[in-house]
Amino acid sequence: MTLLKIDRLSLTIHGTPILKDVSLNVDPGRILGVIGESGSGKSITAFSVLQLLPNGTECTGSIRLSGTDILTCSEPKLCGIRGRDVGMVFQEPMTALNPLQTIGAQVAETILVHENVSKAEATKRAAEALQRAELPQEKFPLSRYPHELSGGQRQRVVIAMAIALKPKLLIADEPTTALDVTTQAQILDLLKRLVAEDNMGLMLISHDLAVVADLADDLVIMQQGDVVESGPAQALFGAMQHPYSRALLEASSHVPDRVGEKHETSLLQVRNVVRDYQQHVHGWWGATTHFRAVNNVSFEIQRGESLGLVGESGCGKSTLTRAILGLEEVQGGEILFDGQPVYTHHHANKDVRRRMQVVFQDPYGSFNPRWRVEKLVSEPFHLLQTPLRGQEREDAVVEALESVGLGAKDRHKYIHEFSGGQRQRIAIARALIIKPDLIILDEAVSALDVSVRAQVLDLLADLGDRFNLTYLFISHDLSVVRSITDRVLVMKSGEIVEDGPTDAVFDHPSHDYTKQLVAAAPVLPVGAV
Amino acid sequence: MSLLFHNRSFLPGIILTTVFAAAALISLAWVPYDTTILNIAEKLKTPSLAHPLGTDQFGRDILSMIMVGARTSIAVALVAVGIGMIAGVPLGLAAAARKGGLLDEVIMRMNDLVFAFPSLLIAVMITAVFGASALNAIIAIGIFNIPVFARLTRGAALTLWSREYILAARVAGKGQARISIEHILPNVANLLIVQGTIQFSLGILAEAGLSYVGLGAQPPTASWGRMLADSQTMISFAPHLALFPGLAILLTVLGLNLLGDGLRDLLDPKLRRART
Amino acid sequence: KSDIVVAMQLEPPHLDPTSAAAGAIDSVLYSNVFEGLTRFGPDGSVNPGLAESWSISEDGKTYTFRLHEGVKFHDGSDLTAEDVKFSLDRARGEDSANAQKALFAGIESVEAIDPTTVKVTLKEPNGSLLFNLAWGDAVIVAPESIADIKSTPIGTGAFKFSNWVQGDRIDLEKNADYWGTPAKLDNVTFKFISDPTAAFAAVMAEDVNAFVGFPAPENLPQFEADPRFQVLVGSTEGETILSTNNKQPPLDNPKVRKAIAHAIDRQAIIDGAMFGYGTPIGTHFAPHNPDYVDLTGLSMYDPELSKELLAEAGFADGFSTTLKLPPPSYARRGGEIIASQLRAVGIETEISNLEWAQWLEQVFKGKDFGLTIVSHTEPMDIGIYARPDYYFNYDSPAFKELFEKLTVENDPEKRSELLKEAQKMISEDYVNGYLFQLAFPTVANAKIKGLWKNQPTQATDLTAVYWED
Amino acid sequence: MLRYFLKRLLSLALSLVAASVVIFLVLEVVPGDPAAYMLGLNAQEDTLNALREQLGLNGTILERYLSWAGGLLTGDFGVSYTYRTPVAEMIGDRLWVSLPLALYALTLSTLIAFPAGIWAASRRGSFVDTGVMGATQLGVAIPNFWFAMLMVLVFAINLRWFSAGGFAGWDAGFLAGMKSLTLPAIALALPQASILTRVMRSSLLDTLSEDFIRTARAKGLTRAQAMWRHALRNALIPVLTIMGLQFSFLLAGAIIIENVFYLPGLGRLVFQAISARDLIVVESVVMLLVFAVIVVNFAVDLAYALVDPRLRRRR
Ligand SMILES: Nc1ncnc2c1ncn2[C@@H]1O[C@H](COP(=O)(O)OP(=O)(O)OP(=O)(O)O)[C@@H](O)[C@H]1O
Ligand SMILES: Nc1ncnc2c1ncn2[C@@H]1O[C@H](COP(=O)(O)OP(=O)(O)OP(=O)(O)O)[C@@H](O)[C@H]1O
Ligand SMILES: [Mg+2]
Ligand SMILES: [Mg+2]
Repeated sequence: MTLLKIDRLSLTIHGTPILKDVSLNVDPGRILGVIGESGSGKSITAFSVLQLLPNGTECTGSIRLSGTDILTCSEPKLCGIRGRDVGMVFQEPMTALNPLQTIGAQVAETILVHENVSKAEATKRAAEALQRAELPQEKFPLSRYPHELSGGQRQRVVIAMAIALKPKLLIADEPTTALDVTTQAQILDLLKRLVAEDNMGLMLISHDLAVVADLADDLVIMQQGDVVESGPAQALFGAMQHPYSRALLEASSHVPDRVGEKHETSLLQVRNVVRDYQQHVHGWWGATTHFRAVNNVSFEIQRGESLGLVGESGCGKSTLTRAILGLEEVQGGEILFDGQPVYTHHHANKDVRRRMQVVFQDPYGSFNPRWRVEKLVSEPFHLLQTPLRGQEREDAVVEALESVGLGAKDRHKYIHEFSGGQRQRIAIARALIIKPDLIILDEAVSALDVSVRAQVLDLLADLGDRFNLTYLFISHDLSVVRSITDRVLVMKSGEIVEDGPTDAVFDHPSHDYTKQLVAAAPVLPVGAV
Repeated sequence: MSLLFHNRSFLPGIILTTVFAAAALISLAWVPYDTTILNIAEKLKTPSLAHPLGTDQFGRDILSMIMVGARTSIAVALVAVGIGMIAGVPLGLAAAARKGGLLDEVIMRMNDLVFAFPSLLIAVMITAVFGASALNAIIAIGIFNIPVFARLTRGAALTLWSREYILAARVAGKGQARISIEHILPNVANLLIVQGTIQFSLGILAEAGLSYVGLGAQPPTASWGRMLADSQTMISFAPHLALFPGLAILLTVLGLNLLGDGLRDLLDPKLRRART
Repeated sequence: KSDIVVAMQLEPPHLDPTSAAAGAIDSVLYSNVFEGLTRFGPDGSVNPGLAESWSISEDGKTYTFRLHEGVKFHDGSDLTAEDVKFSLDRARGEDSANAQKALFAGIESVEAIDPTTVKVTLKEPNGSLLFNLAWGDAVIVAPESIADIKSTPIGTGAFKFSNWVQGDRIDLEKNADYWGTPAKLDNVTFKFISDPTAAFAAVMAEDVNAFVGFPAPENLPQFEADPRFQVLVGSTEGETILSTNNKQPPLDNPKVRKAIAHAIDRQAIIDGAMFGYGTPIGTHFAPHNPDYVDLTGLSMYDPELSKELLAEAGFADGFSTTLKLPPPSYARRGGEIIASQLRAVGIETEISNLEWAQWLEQVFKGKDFGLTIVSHTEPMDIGIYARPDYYFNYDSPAFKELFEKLTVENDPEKRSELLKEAQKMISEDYVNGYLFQLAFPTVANAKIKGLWKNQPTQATDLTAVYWED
Repeated sequence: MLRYFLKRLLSLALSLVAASVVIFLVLEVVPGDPAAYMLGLNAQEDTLNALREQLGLNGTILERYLSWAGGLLTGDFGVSYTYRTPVAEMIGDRLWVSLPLALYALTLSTLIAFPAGIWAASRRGSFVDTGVMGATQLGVAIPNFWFAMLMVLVFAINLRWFSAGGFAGWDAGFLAGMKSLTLPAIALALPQASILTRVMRSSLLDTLSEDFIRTARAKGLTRAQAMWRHALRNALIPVLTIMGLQFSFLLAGAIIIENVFYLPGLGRLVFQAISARDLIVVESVVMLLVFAVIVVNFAVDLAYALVDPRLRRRR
């Protein structure tokens, strides 16, 4: 019998239609992958199973859990179902736990809410659940607080909480999006194991095709509140029908065309760079501690080359970027751009600074919301000794916008009038406007949906060829790095552990860490489309 | 625009504020009766057509007194908020730009110190030194506005400093001062406006409190607090004397607070995005 | 009922009447706890106190006082002539902190003849010695009590000090061993309520049985109309005047001062500031005094005349000056009214409200003022006009001469003549604007009898007070 | 933790020294002579001098500062100029009125604000919420001395439920004492309660929209359970800050209220002392209040650590 059966579910929030005739099934012991771009209604579908919906929501259709109609259940009955019959794991492990309670108490609470057992008994079972979620008591006692755990560990606590009562159905809403690839792989393995052990049904939501492809038995592909395609995973990957699904798949494995002619002259030299952070623990007269974020890093970038930099979160990638840009002074080593130091006399060297630009990760946070595009894009002119004025300036802005595929009239708009992908184009236009030699892209596509990401990558490849740009491309996503770089550096805890041509490094990793990374990276099944 | 009128706080807030601001402005040019002329024979009249709010113990027209009092209150509170902003905002910006540095520490400790002083007492001491006057009331209220704005600005600026667009500006070679002015200030402006209206309303209350204890504007300048102080012994037989200035304070402060709340909602991009 | 709660506005800073000017000390302790050789009666007359009788030598320089027998201090020790000598010598001594040291200036020596006889020798004859000795600053204290007198006053009165909760109240209890007529009440509580609104509320809510010196005259009609209460409106020694800086131009011009005097509508001030309570005066003298001359006619309200006078003095367009006001409501309210009246004749005044300390510093000591309003509550204080360094800067040789004559004159007839002449002189010189004699309102429960109505000195003499059944 | 504690203590001490210098200097320039004030209109110059000598007013600024500050350290606050009693004793007496009053008001405002804030937050957007928020708007806008006046008019003069003011004293019994503090405490508590209600509500609303509340609900907790077990403690942190600020405000802000109700508290003491130029009393009371503010804020910081385990370790 089907465990969860959603039939023609339609949903509106304050009258706005969000879901349209969504139907899907989850069977015990099987994993249903739900895929779709941001805003396609994946989370809302998940929440509607638990009926934890925003105010003003109206549902029609039916949701049946082991035959019970969820939509007609009373609130107390729903409370009985939540946590006991259906467990849920959320995307953001950093905020999903109450910071003021121990993990033990939070896991035990699931048990206490549903079963009339003593506290001691509940605690004992909480310890077991954590054990199953691979948080052994010896290392992670129940008395830990969430802030004493890493993101992956917190996600395990959330999982332990969700499986403590061995629910029939587990819903995981993008459980690994916020995590590193290696951690992601571990968590996904854990989920798979638990499903198999308890014969649970798992609804796994993700925007990443590759993640789901590895794991799911069945697939549902959603677009703007609609299920556009569904069926067993194997079959589906082989023969996608709906154009949207095909586009999604294509974009996920997109490799931009690049000519990539590289000169044999060195543009940027980084030699033995050390960056220490001094941390004032408690205000100005508090104790200071030192933290070495970048440790003795050396490498070179050739003119016209596209160099990748990969590594886990916190390994020092952004710190290195800031050092190269001359925004912060380094504590050791030197950085030369075209033979000149980027940092002299405690100040950035403006002569070389104007030959480098950067594109940041967050398309929403990297623009002043109160400025018009024109002013935003022309900000780097500040670096020039004689900034362009008047018509010349306007022409330059228009040219930059047009080169990233936007129109001249877009320059009068504000940033909130653009989508994420368009914003990232504007960021690139801003980087291009003073015609730099080197552009640093710090996770420049990580926040974008796959299809948009593919477009931006194409654009970057195209611009690189047209203007003979040199890229330093930073990302944690190996497949992206692989598709756009010639050479790659692998960074771990502030040090470069491996470098070499991209394909060589990824196909035949030599350092243990690189091997781990490559193994953990989810891949689409070969032969898909 | 229609947003403005659908906001539950903004509309009553702006109406009340406008009424009192208008009363203050009109009083510059015209009042029903000259409040510096006493007419003992007409004293303690209850509201009538000639005197819509009645007359006080010296036979002055209470409506006129309230209009002039509005001017006093608004002027004192406005200038005090101005002082707080002019001194506090740059301090806050500077502290945020040098977070963790000596400057930041000094500014913040000084702020803490000012906060630690009981404000009314300091006002009393200031007026004991320089004598009671509207100017000294302004100074006394203004001083306590400085740390409010400094803290607020610093807090808001700190979150902005970690934004990527600030990084982008730094990549464009801009210095801390320039970034503070070009990027930080406009983005904390909303917050400052909202806090400004709140401080404004607190300023009106503070002015009323100070002139109630006799430390605000001196006679013959009318002030609401002094009207209350003067009339409180008569509250049992001439309640209108205390009622109207009390209501004037209440409504003005209420109006400003509502306006502040309304502005907060309207200016908050998060909420605005949610609505559109 | 033998307990009473009496409220007053000011709390004594401490409890030694002989080392501070604070009238509040006398208001609580005078006659109740402390007594002098002579004492004031409710009508201002000087009566025997601890001195049963006295004789004056022919030349008027030697006074011999005979003390009552069997007078005991509250600590049980006997009152002797030595105590009297100690008290008077302490008050006039080199390092004395007595606020009215001038009262004792004329004393040459004090001798204890025997335990109950004291001889006081003067440098010059002084017609007002007996009057001076009745002041609260001249009460008799015991040498052994001096150390703690500021917190534990030990006197000879009909009540004993029992407790002081600072900021709130002082309790007295009946002195069972009193030498004279014993008090009718067993316990007395003085409560201190400075705020006029609070005062009204306290009386209205019957938290207090009596309020002496009720601070809000506007509330008196309500009390009068309420059968629960009686209102006694008495007179004080407080001449309320518009003090004028006689040296500051243009106020140094008598015509200008006369113009000011005619610009002022006394009745409007009494009505507006005091709600009708107060007696108009035209000179610096208490109207209830038999020697008082009504000179209000010299400064009738006549704004036209005032304007003319100003024009004559060369100020046809008026001028501006300062008006510095101390805290009492007669001054603050009166100030506003006077400012408005002066404005009507073209004189602009810049009002500043001062605390007492500031007033003393700026006006009284610094003489930095044009006009001010203050009530001079000391009894028989016309002598201040003979002091050229006094804050209103009146320097008149004629008046000084007159006053010297008065000081040495012992004959009542002649004294009376001289006093009348003195009153006329200052009134005709328009030294100050003479406004009104401060009224002294007491609100009390209708059943309380024996309260003083007038305030010949600052005192709340409760020795004869009782509850009527 | 200990190291942190000591550092905080040091900075606290520095603040206090700075405060004492500021207070002393401000009062140094206050015009007006305490001796002149005490001796009144007929005082003579030699009498004044004798008194000034007795009061120790004739030393240099530095001498006087050091003797005052030194005294404070040893708990000797000096002797009041006017009252001639040890300042420490006077403050001690007054504290027995001011402190209970502040605590009473704080308790009242907490008792009002917590339920009201929680109620409004849990019925967000409803009639209840609108009503509570409207009431708090009024509560914030009412000048508290005016409100006190109205209360006296109604409850003391007309209804005669309470006395119009004054303090019965703790000797008269706990209840009598509390009764005389009731109206003043209400007058003080009203604006505070309004502010606290608003803070409580918005803080709760913020916390209720946090992810971990959703987690709790997914576990099967009801809305109310999630609120009580998870939201409330988290929402408490900003509320604590405000309460810390309020307490010091209550101690000092009672000046006007103490006057309206003629309570023998610290506020009225310092008010009288300023006008009597009893500077040593003013200095000591202000210093005490500043000390109280700094210490209360310090305590609030420590309270955070109790509520929030994240702070416990970071320190
Ligand atoms: N509380 C809410 N009120 C109104 N609309 C909402 C609310 N939450 C979500 N929506 C809308 O519902 C739609 C679907 O949202 P949902 O969160 O399910 O998307 P998603 O597929 O999970 O996207 P993502 O990958 O970004 O998490 C979106 O258009 C979103 O704007
Ligand atoms: N201003 C700073 N002060 C102290 N430590 C810092 C600072 N900025 C970064 N760090 C620390 O330096 C390390 C490297 O940070 P960095 O931002 O370079 O990492 P990253 O590789 O870019 O990570 P991510 O992929 O999450 O962006 C981290 O441990 C971080 O906590
Ligand atoms: Mg989602
Ligand atoms: Mg980074």
